[in-house]
Amino acid sequence: MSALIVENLVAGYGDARVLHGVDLNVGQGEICAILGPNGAGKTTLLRALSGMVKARGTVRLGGTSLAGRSPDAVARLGVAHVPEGRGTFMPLTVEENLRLGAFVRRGKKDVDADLARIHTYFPVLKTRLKQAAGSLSGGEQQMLAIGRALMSRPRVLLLDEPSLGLAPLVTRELFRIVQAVNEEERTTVVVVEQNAHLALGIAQQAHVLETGRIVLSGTAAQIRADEQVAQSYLGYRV
Amino acid sequence: MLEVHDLTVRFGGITALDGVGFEVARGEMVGLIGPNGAGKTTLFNCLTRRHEADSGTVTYEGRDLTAVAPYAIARLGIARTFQNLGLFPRLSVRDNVLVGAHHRGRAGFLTAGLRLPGVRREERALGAEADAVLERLGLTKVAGHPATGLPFGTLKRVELARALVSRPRLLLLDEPVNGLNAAEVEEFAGTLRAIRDAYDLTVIVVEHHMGFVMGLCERIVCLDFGRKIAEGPPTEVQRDPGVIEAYLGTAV
Amino acid sequence: GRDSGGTGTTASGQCQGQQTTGITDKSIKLGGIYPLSGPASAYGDIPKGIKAYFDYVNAEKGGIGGRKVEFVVRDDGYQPPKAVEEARRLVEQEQVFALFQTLGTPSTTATWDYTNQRKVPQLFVATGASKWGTDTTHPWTIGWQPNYISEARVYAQYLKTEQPEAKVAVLYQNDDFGKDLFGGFKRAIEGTRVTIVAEQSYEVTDPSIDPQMRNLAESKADVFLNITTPKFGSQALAADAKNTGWNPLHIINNVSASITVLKPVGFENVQGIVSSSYYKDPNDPTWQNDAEMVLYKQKMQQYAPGADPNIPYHTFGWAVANSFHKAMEAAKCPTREGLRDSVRNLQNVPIDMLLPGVTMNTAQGDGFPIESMQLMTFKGERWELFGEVIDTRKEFGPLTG
Amino acid sequence: MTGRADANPATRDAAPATAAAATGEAGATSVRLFGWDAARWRWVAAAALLAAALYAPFQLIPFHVFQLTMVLVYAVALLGLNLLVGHAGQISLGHGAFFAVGAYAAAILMERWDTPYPLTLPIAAAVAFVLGLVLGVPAMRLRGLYLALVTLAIAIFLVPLLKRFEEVTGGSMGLTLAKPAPPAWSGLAEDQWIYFLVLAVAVAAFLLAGSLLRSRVGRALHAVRDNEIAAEVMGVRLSFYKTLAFAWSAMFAGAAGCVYTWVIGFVSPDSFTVNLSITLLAGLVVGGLGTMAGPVLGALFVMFVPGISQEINDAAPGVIFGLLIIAVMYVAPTGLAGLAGRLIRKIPRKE
Amino acid sequence: MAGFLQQVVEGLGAGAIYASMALALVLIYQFTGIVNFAQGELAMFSTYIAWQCVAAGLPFWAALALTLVVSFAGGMLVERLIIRPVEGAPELTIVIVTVGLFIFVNAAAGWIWTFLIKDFPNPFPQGALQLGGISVGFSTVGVLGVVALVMVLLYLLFQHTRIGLGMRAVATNPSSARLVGIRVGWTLALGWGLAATVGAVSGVLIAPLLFLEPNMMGGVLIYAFAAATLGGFDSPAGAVVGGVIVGVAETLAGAYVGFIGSDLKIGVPLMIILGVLLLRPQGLFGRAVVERA
Ligand SMILES: Nc1ncnc2c1ncn2[C@@H]1O[C@H](COP(=O)(O)OP(=O)(O)OP(=O)(O)O)[C@@H](O)[C@H]1O
Ligand SMILES: Nc1ncnc2c1ncn2[C@@H]1O[C@H](COP(=O)(O)OP(=O)(O)OP(=O)(O)O)[C@@H](O)[C@H]1O
Ligand SMILES: [Mg+2]
Ligand SMILES: [Mg+2]
Repeated sequence: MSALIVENLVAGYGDARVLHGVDLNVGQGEICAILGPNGAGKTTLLRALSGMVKARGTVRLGGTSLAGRSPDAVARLGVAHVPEGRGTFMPLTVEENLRLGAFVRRGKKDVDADLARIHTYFPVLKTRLKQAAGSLSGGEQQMLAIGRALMSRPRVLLLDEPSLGLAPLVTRELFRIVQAVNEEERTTVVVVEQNAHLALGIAQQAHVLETGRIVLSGTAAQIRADEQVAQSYLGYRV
Repeated sequence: MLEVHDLTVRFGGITALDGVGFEVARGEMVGLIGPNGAGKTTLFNCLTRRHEADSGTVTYEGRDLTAVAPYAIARLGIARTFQNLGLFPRLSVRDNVLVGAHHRGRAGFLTAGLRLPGVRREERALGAEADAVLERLGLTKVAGHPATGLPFGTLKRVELARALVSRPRLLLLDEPVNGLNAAEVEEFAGTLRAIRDAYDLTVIVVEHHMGFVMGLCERIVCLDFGRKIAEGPPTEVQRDPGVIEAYLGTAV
Repeated sequence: GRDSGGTGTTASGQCQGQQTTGITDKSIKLGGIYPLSGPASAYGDIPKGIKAYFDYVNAEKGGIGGRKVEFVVRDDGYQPPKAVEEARRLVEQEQVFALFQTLGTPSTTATWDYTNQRKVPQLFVATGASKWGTDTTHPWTIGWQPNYISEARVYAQYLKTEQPEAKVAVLYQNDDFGKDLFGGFKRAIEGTRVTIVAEQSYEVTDPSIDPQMRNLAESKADVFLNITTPKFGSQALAADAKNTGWNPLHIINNVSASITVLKPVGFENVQGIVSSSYYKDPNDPTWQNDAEMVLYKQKMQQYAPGADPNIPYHTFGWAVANSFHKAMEAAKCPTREGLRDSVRNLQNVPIDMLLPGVTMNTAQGDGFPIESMQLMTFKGERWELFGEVIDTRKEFGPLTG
Repeated sequence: MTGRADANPATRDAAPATAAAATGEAGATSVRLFGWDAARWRWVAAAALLAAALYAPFQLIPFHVFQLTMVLVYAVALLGLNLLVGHAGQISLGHGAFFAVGAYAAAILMERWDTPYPLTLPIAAAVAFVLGLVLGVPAMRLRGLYLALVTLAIAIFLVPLLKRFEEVTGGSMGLTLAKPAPPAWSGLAEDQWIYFLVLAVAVAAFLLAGSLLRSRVGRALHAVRDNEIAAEVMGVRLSFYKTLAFAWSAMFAGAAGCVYTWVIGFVSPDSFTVNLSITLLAGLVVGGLGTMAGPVLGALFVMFVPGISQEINDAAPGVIFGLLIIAVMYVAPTGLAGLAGRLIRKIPRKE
Repeated sequence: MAGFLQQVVEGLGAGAIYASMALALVLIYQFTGIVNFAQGELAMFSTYIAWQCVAAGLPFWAALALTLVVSFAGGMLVERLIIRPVEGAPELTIVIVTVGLFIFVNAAAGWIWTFLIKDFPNPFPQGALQLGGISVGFSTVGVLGVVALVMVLLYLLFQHTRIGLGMRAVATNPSSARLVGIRVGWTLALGWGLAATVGAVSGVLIAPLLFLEPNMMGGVLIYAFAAATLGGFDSPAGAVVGGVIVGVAETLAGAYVGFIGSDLKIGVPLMIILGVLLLRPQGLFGRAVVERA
């Protein structure tokens, strides 16, 4: 069963078109990796999915069409987006940032429990709860952004370069966490990532995006195996 | 060239840097690594006078840096890039880069307003230099584009270009290959090497991309919780148990 | 020509060579400048009364001497540069015969050099500054209402006779109006035993004058001279009423003496206060059956149906328009020069909306049409006039600059 | 004689622009025109505008010449405000105060010391500059909202201050002054003469500000506006640029105030209330922040829209004026200059 | 000494007025991140509505309740109709829209109700509390009490409710707020509605003391700005303390500093503000913004 169906998605900024008809079909509980060079439109794709940029074409979440919905409506349908640039609420405290992740949820107990869970994922954050989020280091803010997204217990998680600025140890840990969340809660994940090695390691399917078009699709294993592909598209040496 | 001695920086209850000391020689390429929140960016901020040090000294070319005004750092030949970009979004890429040459210009309000010949000459000279740097970093095509709305990777290069036009002797790069894919990282490493030779630079680079740091740097300094836990050539540092434990997780 | 916007027309015959711009056998075009927007918009009601009067005269009297009056009103927002612009618009673009009222001392000062250079009458300006009458270099500009200095003299005179040892506390608005009136008062009590023991000023932008009233109360003066515009007048009255420890004789200037100012404070709180007046207050039951007042109210209803005839600004407008009517009728030539000379040569011209006994009088060297006022005191729900109409000219001699 | 001395530098400044006007008009008939870039087009537009501005006073009735003169006065003031708000990113709600200082400086010089009017311009500008510098030092430490409110406070405080020092300022009665008389050789009427004086000042001001902004200094201001931290790291001395932007901005406003005195011939505290400061800022935002056309469009708005409002509803012109401000901001959120830019960019797309 | 204390009390009365308006300003700033120049005029308009209700024969408290409801709805409506179309535009654009709104509302009120002053019933009893030779008006006590209550309510709303958190999130980063599922539009409308309600309270408190007319709030707004600036634009407590300081300082300076006198007394709070801001640019109670490169 498909969780997320994207057909002929066209999007851009003002007059400049960035995506020229993208198709995706992500199954329920699947992890889908989006790879591609700088400026290919990966970020724009995620933004189009979460309603941050206006798009034409079909986007369906389960049975619901997301096309034309505002980002908050999409979020309330269970889509969490970790945006490029992290979207920190700078003057608010770390705890407030995390709680905002759970804004659409009711039930204080559940939320508190999830807060505790995020603390175990990213122990640094726990020591910083009352600190203004804007004063965190770059990597800490990245953890905060991911933690905030997880706080909403999303059906679909959109990750835009989640490893950006994270230490190697944390990056690996992060991918373990994503995998765990995906397995435990059957969360569907779309992840844009430059570290193709790690992304392909947890993904079921992968797509390579270039100048707004998908130029290559397949299972993660296929793409990883094909050295030719790795060379030409990912500049990635196995 | 640069001597950092016993540097300590505190924010309220948090000690971001705790008695850090190391030296950088002219022409060296030094990598600065460490877990998130270890204090790397804070160290850069101290070197560029964004933060006051609570104690310790920073000596640059024999001069006490802590006594220099923040804006005067550029004139001493120190330039940096920012971890999460520090561009001027409404300026064109070319103008962003030209701001890097600010301290090299002389035009003041009045001379600029009257557009005296000297001002024009200076503008032309700096403009030509900026164009050359843009060319070198492959940014000529986007030179007229405002800095917003360009891909992240491109913007990182714009920042580098801006730092280069300031004719630095010491270049501080904060996670320069963030968001680049493997091929692009490789390419960037090449560019950086070439630039270092061409401009005779000393470089300190913060990066979590181990392939990049280990391949490029002659020496690595590793921080953890504001303290230096290791220092040495890449091969040594990546085998250091402390570094593996705190930062790498496994040997690279 | 190098100095005119469009060429004016001139008369022939007896009035040969005199300007007839804006006037024909059938019409007169007048222009007025008021703050219709901004903080001083309250005064924007004056032209409504004027318009109602002219509409009435046009419809029922065939106009002034057979000429229908067209009255063009422009808004300056109480800003002098805007007033200059509007004056020029009226003179050069609208080609009015005369500026009939500019409101406020600053706006009038900003424009009078221009009107006098262009030789355009600037009549009955709505400000009581004394310079309209004392100045000799601007023959085309003339005021109407009693000037503030004369008004101050009336109060000084009253104190001299009633409370010759009075210790006076003064609250005044810190602008030309307040300073003119206060200055006039100070000069008028020179050489008497009336003394000023405390003075406080306020800015029109102040939210409240309570702190000033508190300071004045400390002086324990036995007379309080309230030189304010309506809103602050009410505030000062209320503050005086609230302070039971200080009960001076309260004199309020004419600008704020309207029933509409007293009523919000509560009539029980303003018993016995003293003021002076020169025209009839539409809220005052005294004039309930006065012929002019009845006519005014009826015609207001007819020609300005949206406007409340009880607003004294409308009455003021009616009275000043009536004054223009009389002055125009008295003009020897239907020209700008004729009008200029006419308003400088008014002899006991009665205006029905003015208090009985108050008439318009001007002469060469006397540029103040109205200089008589009558004292009044508040009793019950109305002002009661008392004493004689005081002709300040007679009492104090002519006012000079 | 004095008039000639004053007019000369201004006409020299205007000369290159006039030359450009000639080429612009010649080029208008040729087809090559479509190959021109935006900067070239802007020159053509500016030149055409200037040509029209030089021709206008001989065609219009004096009243309209006067209105245009006032547009130029406001344009210079807005140019100064734009330097600070649009380019350096510092909000001022108190520029009416600098305008007033310039106006009063000119008035007092003429009234007390019989200074010939051309001399009042540099002095008034200098006085405003120095005041801007003095206030710029504390202002530099404040940002955004806080700066806006402190400058607003300055504007408020000015009015009672002007009244207090009555011997010098004429108090609430203000000062009335003679307007500059046209020299006989010019053959111009008073309004035309004053118009050309103000035009010369405006052209000089725009050229000065224009080249200032296209230089290192302009870039530094923009950098401070967009990202203070990065700007400082690049060697931009924040305190210097912020303070001087304030002072220069005040200087333009002061110069505008000075020529205002020439035009109106009367200064009083009521002419320079807070209202003026707020109107200036509104005019600038409506015109377009950070653009060269913005101050001109803003000045046109400030000058003509109140009149239009009254035509529509003379019972309460404020109702219409308020709505018009809101309406413009709907249609052109980045100001009229931005709107014009968007419309112009639309044209080639259709071809 | 008693005279001095009396002056302080007098200043408190003025300060309470400024504080009440400053609260509304702080509220809208917290929730929308902009300074609303029309805040005072909206409050004035609300007060006219209350006046109209009373004039129509409604008892005071019923009129007040009705006015608060109408103001809340009106504030939301203003946001929807006037502010929404420029959402996302540069901050200054929105500020200028509020300037336009200021002019519009002021003129409209004058058009509807004329510029004549209106008498507004005082909810508090006449007279004063006598405390050792100093008299404290019941109005002053009443206004201070209500202001304190509103302050506490606002504090609780800001810091201890989900909706308050959501509102602050919207003000600091609207696009991220959307991403976490907050209905930004509604939240802003709610913020405007609440600010209009607080404004209405302040108008109703002020009107009996200053008399009701369309320009009633013009002067107050400036002082309220001063108060909010002094206290810090993001702190309700700051607004109140700032208001009181401004009121007391102004009154004392007018009374005791000879050179200043009553004409220049407005300079005093200005100097205080300038001084405070130079030492603490974020105001007395405001939180400094952390800036990281
Ligand atoms: N806010 C924006 N306004 C205008 N153009 C934009 C904007 N954001 C992105 N673009 C343009 O869209 C194109 C795709 O950008 P996008 O950010 O989606 O690329 P990406 O694949 O995510 O690149 P990166 O790896 O650098 O993040 C780029 O050419 C960029 O210039
Ligand atoms: N202004 C501040 N206030 C409070 N804490 C701060 C402030 N600036 C930095 N810190 C803290 O200091 C620590 C060091 O931060 P720094 O940015 O130097 O880390 P970093 O080594 O650059 O990490 P990263 O790799 O994630 O960028 C962090 O834990 C951060 O939360
Ligand atoms: Mg991206
Ligand atoms: Mg860092």
